[in-house]
Amino acid sequence: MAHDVILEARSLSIAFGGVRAVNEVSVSVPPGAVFSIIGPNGAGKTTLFNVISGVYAPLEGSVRLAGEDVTGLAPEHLARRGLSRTFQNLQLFSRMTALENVMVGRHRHESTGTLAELLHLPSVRRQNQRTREAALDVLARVGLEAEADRPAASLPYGALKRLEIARALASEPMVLLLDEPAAGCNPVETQGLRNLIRSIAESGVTVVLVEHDMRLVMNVSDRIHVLVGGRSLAEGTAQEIQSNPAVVEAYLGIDHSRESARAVG
Amino acid sequence: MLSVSNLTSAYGRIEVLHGVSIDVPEGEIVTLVGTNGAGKTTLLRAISGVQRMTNGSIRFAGTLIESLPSHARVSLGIVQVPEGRQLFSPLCVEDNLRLGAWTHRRTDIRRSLEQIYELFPMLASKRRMAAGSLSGGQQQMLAVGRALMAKPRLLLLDEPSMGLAPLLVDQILQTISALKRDGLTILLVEQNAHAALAIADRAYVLETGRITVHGTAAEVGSDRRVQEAYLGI
Amino acid sequence: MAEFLQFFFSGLTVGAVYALVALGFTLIYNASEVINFAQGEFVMLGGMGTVFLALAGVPLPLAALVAVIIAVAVGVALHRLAIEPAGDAGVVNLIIITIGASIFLRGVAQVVFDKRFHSLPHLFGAEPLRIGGAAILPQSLVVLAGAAIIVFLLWLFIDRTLVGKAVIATAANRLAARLVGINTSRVVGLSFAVSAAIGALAGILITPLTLTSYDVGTLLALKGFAAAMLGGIGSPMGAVLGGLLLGMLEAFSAGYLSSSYKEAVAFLVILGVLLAMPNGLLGRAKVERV
Amino acid sequence: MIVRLAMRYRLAPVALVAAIVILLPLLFPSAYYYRVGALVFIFAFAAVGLNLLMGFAGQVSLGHAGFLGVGAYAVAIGPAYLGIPSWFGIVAGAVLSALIAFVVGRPILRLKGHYLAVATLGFGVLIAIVLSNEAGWTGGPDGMSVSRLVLFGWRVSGADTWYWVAAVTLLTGMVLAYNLIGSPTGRALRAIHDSEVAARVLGVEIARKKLTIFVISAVYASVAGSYLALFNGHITPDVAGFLRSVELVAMVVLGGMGSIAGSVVGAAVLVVLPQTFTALHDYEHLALGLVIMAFMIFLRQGIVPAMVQWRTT
Amino acid sequence: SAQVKIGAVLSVTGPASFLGDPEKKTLEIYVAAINAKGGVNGQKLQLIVYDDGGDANNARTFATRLIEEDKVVAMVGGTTTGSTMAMIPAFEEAQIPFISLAGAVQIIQPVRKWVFKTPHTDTMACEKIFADIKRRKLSKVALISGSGGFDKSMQAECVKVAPAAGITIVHQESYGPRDTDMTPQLTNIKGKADVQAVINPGFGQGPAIVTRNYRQLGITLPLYQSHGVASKQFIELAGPAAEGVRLPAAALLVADKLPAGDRQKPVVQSYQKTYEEKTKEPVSTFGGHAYDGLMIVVEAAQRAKSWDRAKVRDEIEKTKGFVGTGGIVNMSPTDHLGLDLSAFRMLEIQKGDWTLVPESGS
Ligand SMILES: Nc1ncnc2c1ncn2[C@@H]1O[C@H](COP(=O)(O)OP(=O)(O)OP(=O)(O)O)[C@@H](O)[C@H]1O
Ligand SMILES: Nc1ncnc2c1ncn2[C@@H]1O[C@H](COP(=O)(O)OP(=O)(O)OP(=O)(O)O)[C@@H](O)[C@H]1O
Ligand SMILES: [Mg+2]
Ligand SMILES: [Mg+2]
Repeated sequence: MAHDVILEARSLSIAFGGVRAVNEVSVSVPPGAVFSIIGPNGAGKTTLFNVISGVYAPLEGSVRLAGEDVTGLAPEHLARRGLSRTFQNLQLFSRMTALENVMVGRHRHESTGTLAELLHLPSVRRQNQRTREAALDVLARVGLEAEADRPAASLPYGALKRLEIARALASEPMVLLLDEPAAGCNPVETQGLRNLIRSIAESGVTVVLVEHDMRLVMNVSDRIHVLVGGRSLAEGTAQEIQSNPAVVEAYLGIDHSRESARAVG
Repeated sequence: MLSVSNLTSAYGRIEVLHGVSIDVPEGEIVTLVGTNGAGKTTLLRAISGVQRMTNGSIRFAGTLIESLPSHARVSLGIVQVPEGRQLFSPLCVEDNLRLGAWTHRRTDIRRSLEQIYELFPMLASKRRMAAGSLSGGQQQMLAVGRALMAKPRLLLLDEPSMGLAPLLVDQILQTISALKRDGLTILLVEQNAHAALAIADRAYVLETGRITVHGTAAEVGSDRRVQEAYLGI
Repeated sequence: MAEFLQFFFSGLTVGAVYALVALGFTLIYNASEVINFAQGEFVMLGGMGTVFLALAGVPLPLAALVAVIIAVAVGVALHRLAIEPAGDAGVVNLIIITIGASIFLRGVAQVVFDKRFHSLPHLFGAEPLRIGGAAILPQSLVVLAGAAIIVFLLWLFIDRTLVGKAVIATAANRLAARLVGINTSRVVGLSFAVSAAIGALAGILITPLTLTSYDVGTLLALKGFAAAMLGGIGSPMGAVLGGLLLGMLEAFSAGYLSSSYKEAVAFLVILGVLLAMPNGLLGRAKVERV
Repeated sequence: MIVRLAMRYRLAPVALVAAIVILLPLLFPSAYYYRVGALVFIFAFAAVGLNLLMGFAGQVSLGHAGFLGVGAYAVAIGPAYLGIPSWFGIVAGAVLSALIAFVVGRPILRLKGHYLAVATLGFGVLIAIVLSNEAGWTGGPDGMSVSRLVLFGWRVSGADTWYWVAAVTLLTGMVLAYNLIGSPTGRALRAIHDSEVAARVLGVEIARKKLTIFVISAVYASVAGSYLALFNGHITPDVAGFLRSVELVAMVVLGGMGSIAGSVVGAAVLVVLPQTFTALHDYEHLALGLVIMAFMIFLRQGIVPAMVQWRTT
Repeated sequence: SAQVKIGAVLSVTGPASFLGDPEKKTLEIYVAAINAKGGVNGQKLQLIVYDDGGDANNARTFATRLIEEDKVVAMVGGTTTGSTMAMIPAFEEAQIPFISLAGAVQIIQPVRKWVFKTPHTDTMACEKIFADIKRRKLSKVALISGSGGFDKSMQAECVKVAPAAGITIVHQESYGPRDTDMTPQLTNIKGKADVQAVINPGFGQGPAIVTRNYRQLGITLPLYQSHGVASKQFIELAGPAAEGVRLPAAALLVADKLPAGDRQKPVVQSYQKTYEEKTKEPVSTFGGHAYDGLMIVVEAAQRAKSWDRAKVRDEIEKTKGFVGTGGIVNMSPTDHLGLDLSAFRMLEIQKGDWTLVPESGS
């Protein structure tokens, strides 16, 4: 199936207590791209993610995934259609080990007959083995293979961010939403993250990225969409966005636009 | 002002700080640099008294404080902006701020509130909203604001710029510098090492629970290993 | 009409009792999210303590005061010796501690007091007031007034004082509360002390109507818990509303439907309400951003 | 050593319990001990089921004794009024419990925390009220007698027989439980416990998973109830009462939420302790309360997890 | 050998502790007294009491324990019918004499070889009350009962024997075990024009509250309580509202008011004196049932001159003319209770005390 748009939000709106946190926002994400959404704090980026991923139902507008209307679908159903995400406010399975966290990520690829599971039939055993191996691979991809058997609760913040990515990756999504993955990473770690995001995109997964680290954003994004106060302000390539005066004023500030220009240049 | 010597700390039986010593002179900004899992957060928690330490001592303004409960340390003026914001999510923004001034309950907190709102106008417009409903960056502002409400003498900042938009990152760093000018002592943990070293007087590098490099901010910033490992140069 | 009124009075009487017990749950819950299943034992201590002190010749008002003080001491001890040492144990584990405490306190009461039922004199006499062909005891109104006063004070405390906010802050995020300088142990201790006082006071006020014995706590706690959840746990107004509603439900279904299934009716309604309003009548949903 | 083994092999705890089950009778001076043992196994079986719901999926039920009651009265009423054999009563009770759990669980599992607790409590109370009120069928509060279990012409009676029957059932129940938690569904349940929203965006259908585990735990409780009724030969509505539900929850928490072996230990503690404390006469309850508190204070994650942690670190 | 063991499983705590507590105290006092006098058949008694907390499953376990571990020769106890019924199979199988202290008639009907009981049956209480109602030339009654085992069983028995006694039950209500207000139920009864008297089977605090609410609503119909409230405590709790309430009860409650020639008088006076001195609590008929049970066993053993279980059982069955607190007991192979209606006295509460209602005939 060839689409020129894999994820599309049309005129999405949502309100809390009368205030529109997302106001008629439309985005079209081409497949295989790294598509970034930036904007000041409280612009509605996370909320937009929440609506797209089915955590909140939109007030107005629609969401299309791979050409199908998925507006208002529950997150678990969206997940089964290939949409996965990470969270700005970490949502780990803290009592499970890192490996188990990622194994849950494989859930949508596992067949679960309760009776077979209760009896631990060979099919279940084989499947467990496969899930485990796949999960270990993904952990290795984000550099956490050494922490596989540690409880998630005992990992440092930066590792948790990567664990969330691993968990989402394990579900082999078509579209992956990343909400501030670089928060809590130092510049060197951020560089690693950039490579990871690139490799994810290269493997054919569309990445939608929300991030405040402009070096990262300008570096990896194919397209950037700017939200301010719940509304779309601009969209374009890294260069276009950096030179857009409205964006510089509302979000980047002079220094950063220079700094990120350096990063790109 | 603050002097930590030979501090060890463990989660269960796993030791994560193996005898850390740092000094934070009065009126200076000291920054702590280290990778994920180095133990920066653990060290700050230990200084605040919310993390058990197994050995070592902490001296604040001349007195040993390692046996004081956390609330007593706050009363002395040691206040922390914790990792992960740690807000009182069901309470509204203003209540969060008021509780920040818990140890100064009897003073006039109206003025302090106004100062915080001036610093973060976005919070002013949300003062009646539950803290839990704020965006990530707004929560971070609130966490910083709440700490400032306590009128600290020593401010411990654990990644204060996390989740903030670039403009606000600048603003926070400027604020930190300004606070220092007002006489506040600051211990700063910040992943944005460039920026942290730029405003700090002194720096320590923490690697897997041990201090490996320390000196003035300029010295540490020009250390080859630090540049490679932390600055990405 | 007289019938209806009588059922209403009955609902009021029983509901006021439930409301008083439910109120006792709110503070401890607000400070720690723990449902204190020993709350019923505070009620018992209030009633039985007063009865036995009075039997020992202590004048009634003084006996009541001492009983409240004893209950408060027990509440503080429960916090100091059992809740606090358990430290970071989960909420369910802490609840099991309160269940253990409830068994323990009942065990102590059966040794210290006795296993018989006791009563206390009505505050304003046992002559019923007759209104529109129905009768209500003045003591029922006393219980209602008690609930009203307590709910008002609790509301003042939780909503209007910073200490009240500190209580909620402690439950919401213990670590953060410590980091802003709140002595969380004292706050939780305070909530146990006040809850114990509310419980004991309730016990003293309701004993003339309900009678008391060493083991009245269990069922009162059960009903009080149901009432508190119906109203929305943590909200003092909710506790009173839930209590009165539960009482009314029982009275009216006993009157109009079937007395042997009145509790079933009450619980069915609770189930129905919770399905429609998952946080009770006045409880607020938690906002948790992700 | 044992702990190490247990960590390496999924079913090692079952083997350990099996060994204890087999060796214990060597120390039994009388049939009374067999009875206590059988009771431990029966309650442990129910607790294992409840632990799947509480310890793994994180959904508290304060009404599980209701299912105990359904199972118990199925083997009482079935043979007495409907002419079905006792063994079929067990099956019928389990099916009925599953059905009830399925119907009730759908709406009430949407509730969270204490609200779920009060809803399940209400549900349990409802069952107890029906059992107590419908005296025509159930004999009312005084209960009714239960005819003996006959399997292939073999009359199951006597404490020692029940000891073995209950033990085998418990071991089976443990194996099934371990199987389940080691499976995708088990992982999904634990995930739900920690973060529902994260589980959902990974494709876990949380409503269905919760319902599944609620039904399974109801069946565990129902079978335990049937066994209890058949073993005692007489059953009263107490079996479905609120206090019994609390006792089941206490067994789970005491032994350790999320520890299958813990539930067995929790049941053993709460069945055996009252028996030993009878020597304290009037101080029995006082002591029981103290011990429960002490366990929870000093072994705060529950007995078995606390011991495992102590051994491994 | 040294000691013979007498077992008891009682609901010392829990909802029936109102009954179980005095039962336990009585057994302890009298076993000590018997031992002080040298025991029975040259052997001292050892009393083993377990508290079932009102739970039938516990009772069953303790029954096994008494049989297997403690090896008792006789058993006095089972406070509630539920507990008793749960224990019966164990004692029947072990062939140990078992004297229950619970109310329901189903314990001794059908007759079981090893099972006896001392309290009057609920059937008898109903009959006694009905007779009194008839004497007052009334016939239409309403029942309000608790939802406990005792209450429900008696309510069912009353319904069963009413037609034979010429009584019509026109309305029935019930209340929960710890209910604190019964005015809705009583309002409904009050609203039924044809009700001429009200009966309240139950024990514990419920009947006291029913009585208070009865007066609160200003109902003036005769109110009958059951033998379940036969303790001075009821009068204390119900207060002035208890005036005029009638109930069937054993002679024990009116020990001092019995005519001089009454055969039970010395027995009940002595029991009352002993119990009240030792416990500082008012006497209740429930403790009396335990006294009767223990003494029937002891006297049977004395007659058998042995503690052989089968011989003791046979002698218990042959008990004739035993004067107990509950009445004169005459057992037989077809009657394991041995009491007739004459064992019940109809009492009325006047001026805060029991008085005997004069009965024509008995
Ligand atoms: N559940 C909610 N209840 C009330 N207000 C909400 C809720 N969710 C979001 N909001 C409001 O919507 C606005 C947008 O929030 P959102 O989290 O989407 O911002 P953001 O762009 O992700 O910001 P940040 O960069 O700080 O993470 C904020 O003002 C926030 O307070
Ligand atoms: N609750 C815990 N239980 C066990 N180990 C823990 C716990 N919290 C942290 N650790 C471990 O302690 C070490 C130090 O962690 P800490 O959070 O202090 O690191 P950090 O330097 O702040 O890292 P980051 O930059 O990611 O925030 C890490 O190895 C971490 O895995
Ligand atoms: Mg965001
Ligand atoms: Mg950290």
